[in-house]
Amino acid sequence: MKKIFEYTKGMLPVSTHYCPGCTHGIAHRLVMEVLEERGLLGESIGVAPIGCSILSHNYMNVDMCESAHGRAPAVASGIRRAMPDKIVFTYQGDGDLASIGAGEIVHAAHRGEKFTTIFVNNAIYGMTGGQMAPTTLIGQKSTTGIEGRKKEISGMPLRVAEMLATIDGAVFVERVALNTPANIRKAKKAIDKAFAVQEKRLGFSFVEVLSTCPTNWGLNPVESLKWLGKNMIPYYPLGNLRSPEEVE
Amino acid sequence: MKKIFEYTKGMLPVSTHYCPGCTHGIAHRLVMEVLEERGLLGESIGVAPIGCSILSHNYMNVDMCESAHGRAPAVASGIRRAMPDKIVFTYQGDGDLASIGAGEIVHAAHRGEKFTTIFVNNAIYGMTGGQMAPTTLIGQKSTTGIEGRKKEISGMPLRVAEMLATIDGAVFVERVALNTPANIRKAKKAIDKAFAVQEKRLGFSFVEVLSTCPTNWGLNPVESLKWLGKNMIPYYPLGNLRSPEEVE
Amino acid sequence: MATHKIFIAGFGGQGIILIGQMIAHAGMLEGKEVTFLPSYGPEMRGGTANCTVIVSDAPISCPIIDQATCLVVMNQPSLIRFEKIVAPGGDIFVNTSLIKHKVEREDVTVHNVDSGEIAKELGNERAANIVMLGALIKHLEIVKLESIEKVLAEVFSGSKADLLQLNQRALSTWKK
Amino acid sequence: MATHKIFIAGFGGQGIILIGQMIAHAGMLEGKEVTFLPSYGPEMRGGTANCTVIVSDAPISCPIIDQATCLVVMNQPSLIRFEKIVAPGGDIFVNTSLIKHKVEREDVTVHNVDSGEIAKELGNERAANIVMLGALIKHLEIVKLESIEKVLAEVFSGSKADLLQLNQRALSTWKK
Amino acid sequence: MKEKKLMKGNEAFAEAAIRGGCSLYFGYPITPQNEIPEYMSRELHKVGGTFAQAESELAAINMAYGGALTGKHVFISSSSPGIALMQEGMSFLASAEVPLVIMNVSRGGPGVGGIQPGQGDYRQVTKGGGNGDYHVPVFAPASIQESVDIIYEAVPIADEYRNPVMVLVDGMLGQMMEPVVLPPIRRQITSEEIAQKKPWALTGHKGERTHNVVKSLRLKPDELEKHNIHLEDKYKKMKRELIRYQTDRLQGATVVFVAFGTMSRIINEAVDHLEKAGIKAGIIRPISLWPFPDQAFDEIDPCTKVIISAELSLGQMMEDIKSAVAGRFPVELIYRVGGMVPTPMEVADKTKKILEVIA
Amino acid sequence: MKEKKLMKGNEAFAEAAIRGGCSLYFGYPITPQNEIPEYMSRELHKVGGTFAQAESELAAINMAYGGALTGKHVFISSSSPGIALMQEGMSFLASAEVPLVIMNVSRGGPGVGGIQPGQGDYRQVTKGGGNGDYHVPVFAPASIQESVDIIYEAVPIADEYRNPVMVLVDGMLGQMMEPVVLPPIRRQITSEEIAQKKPWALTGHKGERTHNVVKSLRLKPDELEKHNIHLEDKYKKMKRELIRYQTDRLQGATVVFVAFGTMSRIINEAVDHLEKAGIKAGIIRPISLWPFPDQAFDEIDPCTKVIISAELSLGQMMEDIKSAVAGRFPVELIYRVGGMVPTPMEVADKTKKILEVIA
Amino acid sequence: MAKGILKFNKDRCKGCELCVVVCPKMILKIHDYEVNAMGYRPISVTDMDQCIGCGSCALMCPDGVISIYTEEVPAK
Amino acid sequence: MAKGILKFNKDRCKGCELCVVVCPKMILKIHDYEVNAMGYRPISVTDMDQCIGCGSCALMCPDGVISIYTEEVPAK
Ligand SMILES: Cc1ncc(C[n+]2csc(CCOP(=O)(O)OP(=O)(O)O)c2C)c(N)n1
Ligand SMILES: Cc1ncc(C[n+]2csc(CCOP(=O)(O)OP(=O)(O)O)c2C)c(N)n1
Ligand code: SF4
Ligand code: SF4
Ligand code: SF4
Ligand code: SF4
Ligand code: SF4
Ligand code: SF4
Ligand SMILES: [Mg+2]
Ligand SMILES: [Mg+2]
Repeated sequence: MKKIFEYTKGMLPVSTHYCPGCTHGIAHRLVMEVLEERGLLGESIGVAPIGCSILSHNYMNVDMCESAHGRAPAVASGIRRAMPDKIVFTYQGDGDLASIGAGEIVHAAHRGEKFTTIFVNNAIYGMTGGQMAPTTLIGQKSTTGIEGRKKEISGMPLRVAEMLATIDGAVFVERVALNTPANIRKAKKAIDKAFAVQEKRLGFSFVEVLSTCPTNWGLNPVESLKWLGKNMIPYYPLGNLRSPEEVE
Repeated sequence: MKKIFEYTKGMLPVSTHYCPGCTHGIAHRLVMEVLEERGLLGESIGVAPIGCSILSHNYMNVDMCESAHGRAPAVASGIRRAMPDKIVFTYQGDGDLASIGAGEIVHAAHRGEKFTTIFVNNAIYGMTGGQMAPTTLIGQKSTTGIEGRKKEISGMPLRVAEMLATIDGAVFVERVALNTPANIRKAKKAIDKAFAVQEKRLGFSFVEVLSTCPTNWGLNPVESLKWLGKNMIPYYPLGNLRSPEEVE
Repeated sequence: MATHKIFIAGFGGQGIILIGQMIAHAGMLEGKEVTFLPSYGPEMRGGTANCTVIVSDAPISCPIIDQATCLVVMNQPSLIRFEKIVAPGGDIFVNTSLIKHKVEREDVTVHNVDSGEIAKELGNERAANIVMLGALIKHLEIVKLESIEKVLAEVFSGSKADLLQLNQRALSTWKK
Repeated sequence: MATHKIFIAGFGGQGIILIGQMIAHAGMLEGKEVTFLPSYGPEMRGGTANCTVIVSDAPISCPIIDQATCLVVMNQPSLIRFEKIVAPGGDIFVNTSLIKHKVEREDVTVHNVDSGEIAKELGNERAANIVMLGALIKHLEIVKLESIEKVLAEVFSGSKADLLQLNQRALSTWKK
Repeated sequence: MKEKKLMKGNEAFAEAAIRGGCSLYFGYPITPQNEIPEYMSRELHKVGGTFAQAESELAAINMAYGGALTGKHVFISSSSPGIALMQEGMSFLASAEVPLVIMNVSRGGPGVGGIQPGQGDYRQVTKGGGNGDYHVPVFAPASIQESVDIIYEAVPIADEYRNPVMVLVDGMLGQMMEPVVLPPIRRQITSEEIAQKKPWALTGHKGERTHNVVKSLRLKPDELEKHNIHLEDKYKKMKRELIRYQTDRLQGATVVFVAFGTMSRIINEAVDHLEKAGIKAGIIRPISLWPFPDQAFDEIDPCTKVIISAELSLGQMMEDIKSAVAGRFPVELIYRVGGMVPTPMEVADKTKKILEVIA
Repeated sequence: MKEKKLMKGNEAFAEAAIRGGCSLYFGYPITPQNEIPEYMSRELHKVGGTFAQAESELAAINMAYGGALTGKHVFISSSSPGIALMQEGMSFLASAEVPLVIMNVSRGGPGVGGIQPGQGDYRQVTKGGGNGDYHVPVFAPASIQESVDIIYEAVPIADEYRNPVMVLVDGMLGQMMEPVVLPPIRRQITSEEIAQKKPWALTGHKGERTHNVVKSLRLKPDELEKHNIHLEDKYKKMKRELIRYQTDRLQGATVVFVAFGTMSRIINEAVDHLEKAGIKAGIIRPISLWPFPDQAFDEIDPCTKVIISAELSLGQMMEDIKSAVAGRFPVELIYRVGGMVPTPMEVADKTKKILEVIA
Repeated sequence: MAKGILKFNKDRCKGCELCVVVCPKMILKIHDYEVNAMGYRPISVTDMDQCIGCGSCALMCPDGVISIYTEEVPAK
Repeated sequence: MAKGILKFNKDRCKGCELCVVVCPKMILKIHDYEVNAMGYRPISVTDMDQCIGCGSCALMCPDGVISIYTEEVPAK
């Protein structure tokens, strides 16, 4: 019997605490598949954020630490400086990375820190129960904006990938989505390239992953995929924003 | 006798603590000239940063406060929300705004806070004695980089105006310099437009002002102007990056 | 000095929190001391919901309980997880529409309430919580039925007024 | 038990800090207790520089002084600002090349040292600080001249070795 | 009797701040206080106020500083690690003399810890984690009703002393529901009142006065010393005027418990258990944690054998108790931590053991 | 005798950390400690280490956390308001049990305050400003030599307890020069030693062991309680093992001064002045501020009339002294703040006045 | 066409139906009555023979429930 | 050409020479011997008649030392 698909050894054989249909699980798997395929599971150190994925260290079969809210890029910078020969990555949500941790991610990019950030943008604070994030779409409802986000009060949603792509040290920047098998395949390719960039120590690499939060969007998992495709992708266009020649 | 030039009433009649030839003094004057000409001195609330200009409240004839290092945009956001009918501005250095306060400035822009930021970029930590800033140029010497900034260790200098211009709420973004009378005239125009944007409550307005720090650059004031023109402007190109139609 | 310590558990969307609050509210209307404490935070993830209600004639020290006088379980995992919380001699109310598992404790009184089925018969499966509430009140007399009815009228008013009748029926359907 | 509390002031670039450190260094070489404390932070802005050196036979409690046994002023604003810091009976060394103002205190000994001019004659105006140091040492015998000479040789070594001779001369030029 | 309403703690706290006259709220999500920003986002604009979600706790306290230095009343809230991030800000506000009401709905620590109730923030809030000589008065209510009353009162207290004031509860009080009588709506401060009562506020000088400056830096040591002594005078005044506590059954008590907040409720019941077992127990309930009610300990009956600090922390309050007791009685500790809460029975049992050892 | 070198405090501190085996430094500019990052930027790479300038103090402590969780030795430094910004981080590191040596070259506060020496950070560093039950041992040396020795020793202490350790000096010690004998160079920890002595460190599991996790969150109360008690056991051990202090002339002393750091140097001289005036004075110099040397107070001669806390702060240490003294002696305060430093004579005069009142 | 053989790790399934909607053959279905250890109704396949081993279901599954094998070499 | 008349607030001058280098007429000069209250050698003008009132010096001065007036209407 030939294998077409098996769950990666990068994921530990336990159930996750994520809600049914939450695409955090897919993002986890893709990162671990890439590290497994590149033979890097034993060489990697991951940094978990504050957010639903704080417990990602229970699932990812690499050495990992938790980090204070938003500070994962600083922690990863410290690890990177201490361990020049390892693979280092952060896995962060949009509250963590785009809100409280905006300064840290900008400066990881600015210094061109040679690690990889997987930015799981689900347009909401998942863990704390659905408050408005910087990435929440106009009109999207949240527990701190029950009538939907309004531009006059909260501004337009922050496009993090576009912002970071203006920074020289962010040598690889791509936005992907987890709403269809085809997009998931592309997402994996982007994550793979991001780690290729890191293996070559070319600079900071960044993949923004559009993801769902059925629980706080108030939609079922299948509706959530559709909502992502219909509402998030138009505002957060998919595609590569920066890529060094070396990995093309 | 007709007046060609008189010192603005926006500046209080006292000597400043700035080093001889430091162009902070010019930036102060331009902001105050604009506010005086617009009749806004009595309607304005300014936020001083941590940096050499922490004492700007000793010189600017408007109500002012100090703010914790890097947090001026948060403070200004608070004032703005409390006082919708006033003119609010921050005056910040590059250590303050681009380093420790990167998160706050990004989010003032993100929320489209209706205040104005004057960003005095002198490519160095002035007050603390010449440490490397995020804006320090490659090769430029500093007390934490005596051999000059190196890309491999510290990344490329951060172009803040370009970064903020990707954010929707930053409706006016321009970079100017204080190295020649002509550029000073342009700088004043940009600052004037920034306040025009604020008076119309169009969004966040931002002027990056390339400025000198003779003391920590280790140059005399005149050499400093030349150094700015020769080294800073090529890396930090002058010009408008975003401007709403309403003020064109 | 009667003190009822009620623990209600099920999954999100079953109206667990609502009936807990209603009991507390009714208690307050009767001048009793009441506290209501929902589970909160990430422990809710995965769709479970539970809450603690205390109704007492004396000031209530702590809204967290280690033993309940009464447990209401609306789904099977909740029964398995919380069966042990009931004090000896206490009561367990089981939503038999969703729970096939048997209560293993022998030192408690078990009340089987087919609340899901009853609600379905009344025309709306989602009223199962109110059916269960009715059963609870009738058995244990924590608060008066009138108080609960008052609260019910308040809950189902305004945009939800059209649901009032159904729920009034749900409340009163269960017979001991 | 002799304790010298020396306060040196002038503007940045006059080598104020250097001569202060040299005295402390020489004191250390002689086995004395020494502390050196420069002014720091934004108060340096505007180009002033000053420092405190204490040389003592006993442990030194505090490197900050309220009264100096000796004041060295290299420019006019420093004289005006710090004249009052000298203890009665103390000494003031005045760089008369740059200071026209007269010392007003009458309870101190004033030493006029034309250090700028002397240095200029020696061929480098920037050696004025070392001329002043020489005068100071000769007058007050805080440390031995040999110790200072040792330190001088250390300071002007390597890339600065070509300046040693000049500074040696500067150190010894002043005659009481 | 005024109308009672069954309210969730966090929502009642927010409503109390609104009724107290606060028109500005800046907050960042953190469990177990999320219902406060959520409530504010729904309700504040209805009274002409403004809610803004900050990008972080650091930003929140600095936004609050900006709002409050215009003379308006500002309320903010967070939970333990979020409060840690506000320490620089608190020191700054104290030094700049800007009033503010801060609510800490605390959780288990240290670090990220957990989200269940805890009192491990005692030191963080009473001793301050910001730099320099400053204090923030801290009130620790034990019920939703008391919380509401204290928040309401904290608004004028902060104004009077021109200093931040903190209200500390644990997550349980934030999450539970209890009947509460809400205070009347206090009118929001007007520009005229600001001009009159807060001449220091930044409102634009309109060419009518010299410009106002709100500041923290004082480079000259003598100036900074003067300012420090001025602040210290205020703190001394607070020590005289802001101490709040309750005592109960101290007369003839063999054991006296000291407990605040949630823990004090458990102690109330534990005392009944002990009484049934023939042991007389009294209670001191500090309501102000700073200033700490030292004088309460003078009311203790000399016959008392032991004082027990009952905490959801590892003896943090015990230090203050020891200092107040000054060697007059032995001081022991009963605690649970990490979100664990003892039952009254458990406390009673532990107390008996302590008494056995002492006797 | 080893060779003495005249060194600026800050540079000596940095050199001591390097010689102590630290290979990583993360810092952000702040006066009066800038010479530390500046020195590190020049020197650390020469010993194979890395200096990185952080974007803020918040980032610095979190970078330090990242560096230290790989098992390497990390040193960081800042000054008062910068330390306030590190409070969340310190609580996090303590909870995650990651060792780190932190230097606070403190200045006058509160808020931005001033840049002259002050001891107003006493509470901030000894009581902690982070959330939850945790402690950070704090050592307060009084000379550059002692600072160097303590920093050198702090590296293995942090490792032993898997906890941050703080060294507190004021700006004066950082800025002044004094002769110092530098300790020998301690070899940096190797990967093999990390694997052996720090099995918890994140180094990549290489497929040879289960993955390591360094964490702070514990959602289950019983688990978090267990962890808290485990930490508390360490803190108790620290209290037994890390107390450091010096006493002098306590025998027959009428007055006993308690002072640390810069202030203790002034007191040394004040004691001489008093002796000349016929007043016998003794000194307790706490070196560890946490754990506070309570037992030193048992050495005080019963004939002593008064204990005086001499501080560059407004009585912050006095609280700990009172708790240690437990009512046995009256405790008074002599202070200067804001960067002002008293002369020995001034202290002697104030002491005489205090004695007049007491007698 | 390749024939896919699916294996389910049913105890991890949360019944989210993401696999169901992406299957081009519409052969996946949440189980009608089975309940797994976590209390969810797990995934099941209605007609394994129709599976073309395209992998979409496994790609889409957030919980690592699905493995896919084939016995044949795909006919091109 | 307009004729400019300069007034200096000399006590604020820090002798930085920024005005000196931007003057198209090269008529500004740091004073040879005067020292102001702050201890700096202040600005002076060598030949006021040559001043065209272009304003560059005042624009460039960081310290508000220079005011410029004219008595004539510029001849165009
Ligand atoms: C300092 C601090 N502030 C706030 C929190 C509360 N908190 C926990 S998770 C979270 C954000 C979660 O949102 P996001 O980063 O988008 O991750 P998601 O859960 O959506 O994956 C917040 C604000 C915290 N733990 N620490
Ligand atoms: C929290 C905190 N960190 C650090 C400092 C020290 N500090 C004072 S000014 C300054 C930066 C000055 O640089 P910049 O913002 O570029 O202003 P400039 O002086 O160059 O105008 C710093 C880091 C501080 N006061 N507070
Ligand atoms: S709350 Fe949202 S992001 Fe968090 S696990 Fe549930 S669905 Fe996923
Ligand atoms: S240090 Fe630099 S920025 Fe600061 S006043 Fe002097 S020249 Fe200007
Ligand atoms: S492999 Fe393709 S065809 Fe087979 S079950 Fe999965 S999605 Fe359907
Ligand atoms: S197999 Fe996976 S995708 Fe399909 S329902 Fe189960 S958990 Fe969801
Ligand atoms: S106005 Fe123009 S011409 Fe006259 S002095 Fe100034 S720069 Fe020179
Ligand atoms: S630019 Fe101003 S401060 Fe500088 S020399 Fe000219 S007048 Fe003086
Ligand atoms: Mg999110
Ligand atoms: Mg700068």
